[in-house]
Amino acid sequence: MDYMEDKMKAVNYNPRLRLHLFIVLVVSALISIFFGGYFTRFFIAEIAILSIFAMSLDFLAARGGLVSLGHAMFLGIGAYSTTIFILNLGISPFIATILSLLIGCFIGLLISYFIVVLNGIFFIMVTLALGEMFHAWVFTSELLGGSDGISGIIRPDISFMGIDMNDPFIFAIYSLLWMSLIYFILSRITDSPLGRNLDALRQNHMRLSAIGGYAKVYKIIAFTISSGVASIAGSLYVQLNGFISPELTHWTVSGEGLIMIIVGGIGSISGAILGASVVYILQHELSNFISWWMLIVGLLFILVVLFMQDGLWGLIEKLRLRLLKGKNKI
Amino acid sequence: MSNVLLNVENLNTYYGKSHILQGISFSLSDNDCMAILGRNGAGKTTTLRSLVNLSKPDSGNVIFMDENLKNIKPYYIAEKGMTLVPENRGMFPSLTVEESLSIISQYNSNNLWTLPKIFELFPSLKHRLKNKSNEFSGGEQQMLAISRALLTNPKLLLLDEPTQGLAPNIVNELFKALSSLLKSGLSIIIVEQNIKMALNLANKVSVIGKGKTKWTGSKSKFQNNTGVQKEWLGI
Amino acid sequence: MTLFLLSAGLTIIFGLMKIVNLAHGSLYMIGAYIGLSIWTISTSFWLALILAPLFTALIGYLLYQVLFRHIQIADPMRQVLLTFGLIYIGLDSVRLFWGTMSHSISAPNILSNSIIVLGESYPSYRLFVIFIGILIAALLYIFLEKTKIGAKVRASVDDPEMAKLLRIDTDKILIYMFALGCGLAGLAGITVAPILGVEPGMDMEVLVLTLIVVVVGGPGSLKGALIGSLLIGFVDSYGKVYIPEIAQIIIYAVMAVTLLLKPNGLYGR
Amino acid sequence: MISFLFRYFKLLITLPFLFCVANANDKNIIKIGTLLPYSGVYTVLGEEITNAMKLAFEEQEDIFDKKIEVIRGDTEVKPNIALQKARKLISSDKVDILVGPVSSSVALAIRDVVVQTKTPLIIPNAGANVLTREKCSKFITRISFSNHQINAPMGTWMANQGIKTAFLLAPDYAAGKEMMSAFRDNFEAGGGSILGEEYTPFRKTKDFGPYLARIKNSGAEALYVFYAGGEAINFIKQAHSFGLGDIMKITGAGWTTSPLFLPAQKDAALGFIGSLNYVPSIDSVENNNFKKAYIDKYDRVPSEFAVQGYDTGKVIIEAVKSLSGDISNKEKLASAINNISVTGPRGPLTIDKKSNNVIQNIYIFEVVSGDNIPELKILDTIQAVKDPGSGCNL
Repeated sequence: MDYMEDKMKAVNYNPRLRLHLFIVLVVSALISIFFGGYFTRFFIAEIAILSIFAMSLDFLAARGGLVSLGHAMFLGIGAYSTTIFILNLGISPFIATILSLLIGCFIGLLISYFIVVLNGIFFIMVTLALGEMFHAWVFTSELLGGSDGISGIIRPDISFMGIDMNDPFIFAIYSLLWMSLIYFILSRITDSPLGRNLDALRQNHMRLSAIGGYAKVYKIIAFTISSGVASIAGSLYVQLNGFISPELTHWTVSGEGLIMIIVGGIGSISGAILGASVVYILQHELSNFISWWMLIVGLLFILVVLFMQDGLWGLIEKLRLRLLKGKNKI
Repeated sequence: MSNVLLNVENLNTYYGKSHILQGISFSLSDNDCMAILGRNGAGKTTTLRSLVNLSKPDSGNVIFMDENLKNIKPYYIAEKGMTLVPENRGMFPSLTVEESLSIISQYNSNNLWTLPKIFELFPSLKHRLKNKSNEFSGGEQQMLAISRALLTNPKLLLLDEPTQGLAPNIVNELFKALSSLLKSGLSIIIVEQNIKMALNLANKVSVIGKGKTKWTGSKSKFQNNTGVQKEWLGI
Repeated sequence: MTLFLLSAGLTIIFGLMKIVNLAHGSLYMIGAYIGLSIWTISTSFWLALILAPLFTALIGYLLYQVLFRHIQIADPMRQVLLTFGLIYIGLDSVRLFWGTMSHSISAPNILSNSIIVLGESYPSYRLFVIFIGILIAALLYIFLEKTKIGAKVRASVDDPEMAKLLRIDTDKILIYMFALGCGLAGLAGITVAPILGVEPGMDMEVLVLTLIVVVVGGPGSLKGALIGSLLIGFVDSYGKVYIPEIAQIIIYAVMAVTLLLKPNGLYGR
Repeated sequence: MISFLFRYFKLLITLPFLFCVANANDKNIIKIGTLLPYSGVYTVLGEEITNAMKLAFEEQEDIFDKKIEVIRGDTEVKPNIALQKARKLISSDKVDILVGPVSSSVALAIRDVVVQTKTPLIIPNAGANVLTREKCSKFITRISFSNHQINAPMGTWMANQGIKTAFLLAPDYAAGKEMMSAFRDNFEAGGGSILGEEYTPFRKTKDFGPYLARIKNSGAEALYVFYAGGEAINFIKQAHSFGLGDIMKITGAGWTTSPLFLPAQKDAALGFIGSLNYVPSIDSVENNNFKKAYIDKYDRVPSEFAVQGYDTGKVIIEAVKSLSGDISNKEKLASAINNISVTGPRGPLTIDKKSNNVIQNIYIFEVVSGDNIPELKILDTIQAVKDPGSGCNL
């Protein structure tokens, strides 16, 4: 079995390229926000939020070595708890986001305590089942609006600062700020001793387990952080769209998130943002033109999985190396 | 002198991103028994796995009976006459002994090894045909593992730590059987912690340290070379 | 029993080949649609019952040759995503070939009436489905436990590396077993078509349930798939009726409890 | 390092401009944006509605020299996707009228955007009561039905038929519950009583056996049921094979035996009594013409979904006509839509000013055997049924 573990792919890790890519993505997003219209601004905000979700999956997969097909549950936890905080308890949306983060972390901690001991395939199945359980519960819960969901959720009101959150321009910036914050936090963790330990754990499962229960602790830490990040994404999502419905917690949402990080390149963090942007734009644009876009998207997914081991990140890295070489010759 | 059976040239194998084998070379003739020695983690197991392509070498050549084994599947290598008895003995918990022995394809009728001959070598197996192998003691498992390997009609048998976890009297019995195998014309490569036992059997020794072949030679030269023994084996 | 046919196929693929096949539901759907076409053209249900699984197995064979061969040793994540892509493709290709309408297949005349069982009238086609399930279970049992090829298959499950060292061509065994697993999915699709109809979306409805059965039963264990499908099927059908408050989550709870007590499933190795 | 950054920029800077291209607004084109499922499991409904609406537009050559352009927005039946498509249709494509959606959760998701941007929305299917009650708006007009509107008359009608006891069965989601409670209210008001009810997990119930056993033993005179899609087919077939129809009347919301599902349900559906806002057997000039045109073009009998799409098209045409083609003022357009009364295939339609929900006839039908596929025979017509929603001050 240890030979199987061995074949897990090496993680993309290159802090400088990571930062470059991040800056490029943020700048192009800013350009779109400034020059784009109403729709574009919403679109960018949505991509930023999806990127946060993708980063949470990326962190879990790359640092924890865990693949979750139930992470949409944490999107749902963040989204529904924010909704309840805002609508039922009248808590300000910004604080609601922070509280949702804490709730997400707590539930993540609780769940991971039981499930991180499971190995690869079982872990995937259990997260899938847990996510579906949550979905089924939300779908029929009267409190949470059942299948129709809840609408009419307001955005953070900071009009005392002279800023109107209902302006998509402002909200897009707000989402980008959150995305950047999470990017920097996850980057810091990745570069820290904790991140290195997590990486060691992932790369050589067997050897670290030799030093006792620490492996489990690290996995729990990774899962908890990742759950919290996903909850933030859920919380922002509600504030962006003003409604929440159970569709957000379906396992296919987690699957699409995984596709995003595979397309972007696992482990590179900013690759997750790139992947989220590319996959989302692609789906959106394709479904406007052809009704059998799923066929094309499915094919592309398969091609990426088969032939682009490191996703777009790998492509960029290769390109960069080639450019470097070319430059040195001159 | 007999013919060269196996020639290993500068084998390099990666395990994930870590470079485990960084240059393994040795050669083996017909009816040789080579002991591969080295400290824990030196790369002995990986060497054996690389020979049968279970771990694919990144560079270097394994030439077995004048054929380069690069990109040949383990299944064909086994068919050609080289097989491995791994450290964990590779038991099939869901199969009975009889099934374990019967699944090995025997195409040609002039096989050296048949079931009766196996039972001659390891009489105790005969009485346990209907048992499942996970109910066995370590010694019985090892016998079953070697029997299975013999049924593939190998020219060269690779043994990874065959005595690990066995009681001393069983170890003796096992080595008796192994030396009778050698007499019947088989070649053996053995990786063994119990250096003394291994040297009883072997006529050649290869020492591996940090993934590289450090020393190769005959048993007598090895026994006289205390320098090598001390530096790489800590004896 | 449908659940058993599906789970048996998936457990073979999942347990034997360590492939997480999320597209298993799609193969079930495609099996049903192929059956539908054969039934429409030939008007013979029996022909559809025989040919649909064969075609599905053929699709499985091709899928393996083209896709899975390359990722067999790769990490589960890639398998998950690859088969996730296949779900998309499956859904759209069914739509392109057969349209979006719901269809149904009539049971053959001799099975269209009801039979009195234990004082209750019971549709005879349902008994037929149970019969098919038992038949397949028995055939699979004999095949896997009593034949030499079956022993080779089990050896390849237990320790594929060792099996290779013993001159067993595990690659060949894997591909045929994959095709067999897919064929069983197709058989499940066509067998239940007269009861449950044929429509887009039927893939997703069974997928999660099937995965749960396999995990509860223990991947790679036929007995586990049988017991697991009976257990989950029973809990699912009757739990919904008698304890509707928790109907939606009860099967997941069963799975969670099983895994907490036995992390490898009821009959896992 | 800076030069590298520039290299990336060149690659990625083009990306944002994909979205910056705003469509020029041509004064002579009326843009209709649809928000309907064109992929996923509800595709068939999206197609029926779009096909029939286009049929209505084709019958009308042009209106005051204006051409009608339909821009499709695929909701994938996912509220978040639908919301995004709504924003795109409104702000990038600058559509004049939105048509959609099919499912209520999607409708609720896009509701606020529509109201904020003052874009007239015509709902051709989604039935959640709340859409024309608490969440109603002068920009939202429902031409299809409210869940209450279809089921309530059936409660009264069955009580009047002398049926005293009933059992309720529906999928466990918002629409299922709304329909059952509408029926229950009127049935109980008419003197009937409900002996039991079951809600089955939505789209997850394959085997109705255990429920059927329970219903059989309940002793009720009638079963009142609502299912759609595959569940409707399965339920009808399973109820038939269990012989439920021999013991009690099987009745329900009419979608359970929609013309879309009858080819698959066949004779198993015979004897089912349901209520719906349209059945193909309505004998009127409008319906016969429509049926003929639809069958000619799409080679199948139109369903109630198609009719709702067709009427949507009619309403749009009439509204544009009533404004003499000037649709630049969206508030005027919205109120024009709400003032329309037309006679469509399902009969006369007007919009209830208190809720912006359509006032229409409800047909009680029985499934009887037809040439090849069973047909829906009208037993009774309840004239001009309203949704009781009235809180909407427009």
